[in-house]
Amino acid sequence: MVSGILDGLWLVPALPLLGVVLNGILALFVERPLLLPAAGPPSAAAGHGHGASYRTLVAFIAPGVVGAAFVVALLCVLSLAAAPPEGRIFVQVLFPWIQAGAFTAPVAFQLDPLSSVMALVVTGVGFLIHVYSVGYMSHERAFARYFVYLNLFMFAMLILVLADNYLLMFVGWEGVGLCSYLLIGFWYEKQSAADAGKKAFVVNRVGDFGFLLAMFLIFWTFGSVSYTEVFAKAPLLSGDGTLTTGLATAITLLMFLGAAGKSAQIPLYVWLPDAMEGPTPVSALIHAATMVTAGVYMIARSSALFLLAPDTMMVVAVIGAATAIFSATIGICQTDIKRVLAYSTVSQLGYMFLACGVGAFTAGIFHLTTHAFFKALLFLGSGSVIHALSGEQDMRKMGGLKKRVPVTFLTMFAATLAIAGIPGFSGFFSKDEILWKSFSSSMGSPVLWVVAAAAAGITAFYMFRLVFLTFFGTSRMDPEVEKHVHESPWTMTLPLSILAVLSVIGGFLGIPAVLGGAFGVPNLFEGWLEPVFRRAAPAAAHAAEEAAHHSAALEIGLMALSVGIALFGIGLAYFLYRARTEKPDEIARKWPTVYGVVFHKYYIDEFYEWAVVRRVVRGADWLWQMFDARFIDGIVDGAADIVRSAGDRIRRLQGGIVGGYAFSLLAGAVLLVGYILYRSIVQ
Amino acid sequence: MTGIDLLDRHLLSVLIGLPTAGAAALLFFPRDGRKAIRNAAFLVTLAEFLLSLLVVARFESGTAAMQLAESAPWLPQYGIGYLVGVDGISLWLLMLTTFIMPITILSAWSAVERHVKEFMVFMLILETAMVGVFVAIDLFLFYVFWELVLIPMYFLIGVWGGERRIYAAIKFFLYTFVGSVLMLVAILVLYFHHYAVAGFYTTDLLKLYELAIPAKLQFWLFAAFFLAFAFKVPMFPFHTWLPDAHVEAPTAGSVILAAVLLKMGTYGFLRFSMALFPAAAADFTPLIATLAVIGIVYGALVSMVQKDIKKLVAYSSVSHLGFVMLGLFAGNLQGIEGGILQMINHGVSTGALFLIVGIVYERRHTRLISEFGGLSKVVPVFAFCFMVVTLSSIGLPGTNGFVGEFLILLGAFRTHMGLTVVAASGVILAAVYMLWMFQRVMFGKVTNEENLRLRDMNGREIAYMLPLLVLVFWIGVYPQPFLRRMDATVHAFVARVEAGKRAALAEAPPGRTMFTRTFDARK
Amino acid sequence: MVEPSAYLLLSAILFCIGVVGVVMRRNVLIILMSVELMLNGVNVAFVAAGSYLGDVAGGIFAFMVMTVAAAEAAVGLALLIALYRLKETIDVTELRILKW
Amino acid sequence: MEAVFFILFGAVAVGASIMVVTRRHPLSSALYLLMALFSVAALFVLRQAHFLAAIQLILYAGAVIVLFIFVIMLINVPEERLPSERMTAMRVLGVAAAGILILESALLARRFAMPQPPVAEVGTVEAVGIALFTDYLLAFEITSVLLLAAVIGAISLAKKKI
Repeated sequence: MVSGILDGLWLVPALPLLGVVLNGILALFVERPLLLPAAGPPSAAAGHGHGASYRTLVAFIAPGVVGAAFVVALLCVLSLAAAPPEGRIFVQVLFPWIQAGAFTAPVAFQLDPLSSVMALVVTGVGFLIHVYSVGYMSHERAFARYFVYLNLFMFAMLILVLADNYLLMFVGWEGVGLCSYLLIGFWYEKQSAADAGKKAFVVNRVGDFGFLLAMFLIFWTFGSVSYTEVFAKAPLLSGDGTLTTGLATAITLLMFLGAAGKSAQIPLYVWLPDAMEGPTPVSALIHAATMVTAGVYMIARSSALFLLAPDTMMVVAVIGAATAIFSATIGICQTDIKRVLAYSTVSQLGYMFLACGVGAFTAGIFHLTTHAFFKALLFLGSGSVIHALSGEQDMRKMGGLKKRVPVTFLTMFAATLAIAGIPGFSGFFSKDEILWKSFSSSMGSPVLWVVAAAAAGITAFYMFRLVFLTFFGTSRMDPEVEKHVHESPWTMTLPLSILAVLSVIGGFLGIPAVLGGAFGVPNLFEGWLEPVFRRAAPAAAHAAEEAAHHSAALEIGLMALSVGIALFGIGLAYFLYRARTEKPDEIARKWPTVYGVVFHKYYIDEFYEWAVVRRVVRGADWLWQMFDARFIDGIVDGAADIVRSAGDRIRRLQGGIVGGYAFSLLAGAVLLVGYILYRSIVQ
Repeated sequence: MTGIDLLDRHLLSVLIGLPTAGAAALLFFPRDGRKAIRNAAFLVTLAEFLLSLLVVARFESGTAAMQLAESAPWLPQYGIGYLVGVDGISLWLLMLTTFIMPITILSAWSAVERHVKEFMVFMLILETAMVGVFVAIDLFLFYVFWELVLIPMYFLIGVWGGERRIYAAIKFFLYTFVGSVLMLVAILVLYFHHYAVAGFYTTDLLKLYELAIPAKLQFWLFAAFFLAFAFKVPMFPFHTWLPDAHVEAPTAGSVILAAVLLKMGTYGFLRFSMALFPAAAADFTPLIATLAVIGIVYGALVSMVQKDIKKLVAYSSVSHLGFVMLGLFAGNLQGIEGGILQMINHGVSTGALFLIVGIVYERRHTRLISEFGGLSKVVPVFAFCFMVVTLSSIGLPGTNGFVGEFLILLGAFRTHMGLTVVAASGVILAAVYMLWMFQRVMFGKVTNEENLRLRDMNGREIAYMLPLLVLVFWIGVYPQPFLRRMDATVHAFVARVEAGKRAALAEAPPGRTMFTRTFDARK
Repeated sequence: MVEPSAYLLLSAILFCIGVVGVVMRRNVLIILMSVELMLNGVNVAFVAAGSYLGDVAGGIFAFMVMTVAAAEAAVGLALLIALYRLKETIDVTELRILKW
Repeated sequence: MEAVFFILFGAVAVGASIMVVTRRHPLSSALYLLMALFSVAALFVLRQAHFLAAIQLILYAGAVIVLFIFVIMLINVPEERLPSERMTAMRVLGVAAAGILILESALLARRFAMPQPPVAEVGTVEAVGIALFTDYLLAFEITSVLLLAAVIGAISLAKKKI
């Protein structure tokens, strides 16, 4: 067991929380009064006037705490790495959280290779994006509020990845959902932004519903929600028949529902494109690099359970592959630069799920890591473009920016090469690993490979379409916008550059054995994560071994084929958007139906609106108006009305007319005497 | 020294008596001295709260017995005594009552301008009655307090309420009164049954617990108690008085109604229905759990389409109380502890929501959602509080709502899996209706000119909101102090109910449903 | 020798005629007179029963009834005057302020 | 002998009573009432209740009837403003009910066989006087309070302004 520096593990989530508190105080007591309408007409001066000093403070605190968290996390990971592979697990219990009878869930953090990868990615990329945000949001009036949310997000995300039990993970899980809600709706005065935030939260909640139920099943099956206990008991219980395949399938399918909600998989992906209403760094951090990958992390974390449910694995793989190609096709027709990237993110997440579904968890996590680099970079780059163009997001109004924003162009281009899977760039290694595993794994199939490879080709196509439309060709910008085009400040370009370097070289962490083996370079990434998956599930190791049965030649051949497909996609993009720029419109005119359907994202949003939202609202309205107000209250008020009208009739006997009273007196006397008479006769 | 001793020995009686004594003292205040009246009422409730903290301090969490118990003969010839005490079930409800009272008094500071003296007197009498309900362990004493609650509440709604206050007040009164009359009949039956079996009359609850009641009789007694408590909770489909009462009641009334009065129903189920008639409770469980789940989903759906914020919150109460009922009738430790905790949570969150609504209403004199929009920009502190309370109501982890809902669903999942799946969908719906409302009120552009001049929360309002927010996070992050003090009692409770259930099963062959068993037995 | 029941029957008839007067008439004065008739009917029964049973209580009760009747007539007529001043009518159906 | 007088005075009493309730003008009613009261007084004499017979004459004829007539004269409602009497359902029912009541009473009365009288003098002034001032003293005194109350009540009601 390792300790020492690891005892400071709690600082990793605590530091961002400190940032939340400090920035929160600044936001509430310094910034809020400046923003009130009563404080005068809104002016940009608020940002640079007497409030400027607090902004500097915020600009130091917010990235500072995240940077510090990164350093602490790095130190912890290094100290963890010092231990032998089998001992690389560290649990720190802070305090008991919920205890009721047999149920107990402490606030406890667990650092093992898997969570350390996540923690480093989250804090590292998070730090860069915080720095970037300082530049990007410099004109924003609610500067401190933004960083409060951003720090809060870091806190929740770190809870999610560092938790040592499912319940605490769920806390982070919902916490990031909340921050996503807050940040998407950051510009809440914009109706679409507020709507998108709500949509994200609600769709996520549908997933959380699955997660929650999965957690109940886990507790009542295993008697615990702690990872260590659950994974240790899983083989035992499955051996003695308590944990049947059906039960395992139920648990994992419910978990996958949760993962699909968070990681925007079919059918719950609809919120992610709308989430682009948030500020661009938020899209980069939450909706590309970190939060949306939580689902992948959760499945990888629960690999021990998933491997017991082959049916679920197949569902995960199929949904992953389907999402990958489905959203890639939508990406082709989008014109909003951020939406293209959003659908690309959904598609790439599909790859990660595909990897998990075929049992290649390492590959999934590896792709998660490289994707965090290049997709964050792409978003930040697009943010830089948008920043340069004074907020313009429509690619049809860009073009020829190559010279005007050189750093942005170069870094984005590197990221594009990475995502397209050009050999040598990070995306190549990770994506190819997934492709190969989906083909070779005992749970994979050639069909999955074909789908995934096709999606890779489409990805290369639309990414280069994006680059060509944005940076090459002639300018289609508004003249007014064009005048103000400028390269971004260093706070923005520096993170871009760092991420670009990572996007290029990040892949060398996990060189596939077939390539690296020849040069004696080990697959560092796999070696690092291996204890986690082997400990959790010997079966995974088994699957990996099976993959090794395939020949190296086949692997190299498939690799070359996929690169070829990617190059074809790039070539097609060049042909359509550089060489023959009139062609795309022609195609759209030729097949208006197909184009229209794809352009409208297959009308999925409209379908949900029609099939779910409107039905539910109408049904609820009916329940209220008819059932509640008419039926139940009808009975209640009806009972009251009967009493009242009966009373009204009886009341007339007491109309105040003396004769009436005398008459009832008389009637009473008649009855009374009659009764006495009757009794005397009967006796 | 002796004074302290005396206080210690009669702590609960002091808690019962203090507000009424305060009310009596208020009667001598000059009618025009509103400020003095408000201050005095606030001080009384605050003193009551501080004294009640002593109860927590003296409370031993290791035992299931009634603590700080006091007994005095009252009508000895009828076996009726003045018996009070607290255990793990009633402790936090008592605390919730004393905690929420100073807050409501503060909230009524400027909202109530008419008949301030009468208002405060009613509030204080109400507090006595509510405290009495939770600490009484004599059936007769309980009934007296139970009915006493109705009177001040009736006036609070009927006098200081909104436009349709008379309708709402009468509906509230009659609805709950119908139930309590049935309960009275059941109490009398129980009373005479005890005499027939044990040979002496008593209304001492602890003695009645030991009474073996035949399953057939249990069925009818449970049914009578069920109606009384189901009306109060209110369970679907007996809930329609709630939206009316809430909407028409003044803010302080709504807060007390939501925070404490509804809990009297759920508390009654726990303390009386389930504990006295375990076999019947087992028979009724499927029915009640189903109604609870219908209530959860139904309340949520109906909330969604409300146009009036207060009505929305009222319907959300139906949904939340459905969770509580589901937890109680899960019949296991997790469910019941979750249920009790959720009672507190609902008191805190929904109480706070009503205060929030009250704050806007006081400024704009409307509660229609369509009248608002974009308030976030104008009233930031308010927005912050509203956000936290909304999230707590949704049950976001880290806030109190989550801990309660989680434990309830966890417990209920064991016993009613299918129903719990449906109930868990209420979690989704809660997000839909609360966030939608929040968005329509707080987000977007300020479309209504009047909203631009809205004042943010003032010091007094922040002062009464703050303790609620603290509690939201406290229970959310560290619920142990609350849960631990329930453990022993709930353990014993579950054991007793289980034993009772087994005894009844031994009496009638298993596999019979509630109705067949009851009606077969009559042949 | 007259049967006691004859007196009782006569008493009942007088009483019932009085009742009919009270029920049928709208003139307050006549209603008051009818009340006197009813009381007289009762008195007949009292006196007859007292004398047949040889008990002085019958007479005493009749005496009491007479006293009450006198008081009633006095107060009733005073009320009538007061009412007539107020409403200018002696029609009992118009005097409905008994029920507000 | 008693039977003859009983039938005679009984018939007069009933007849006069019917006239009381059927006359349109209250003055006629009052005079018929006087006749009915005389008959009742005669019936009292038949039952040897001399004291009550005397009281009946003095009190009713002397006081009550005079009071009635006095009031009738005082308020002096003109003929045309006397309340119009119509037959309504309730009235018919009232008469019918009264008829039933008489019938019932008749049947009931026949069932109460009274013992043959031990002829004791219970209606004389002496007997009543002794009873009043011994056994029934308290009741007698209270009667005086009642009358006092009636006097005060009548004055305060009838006075225009107090």
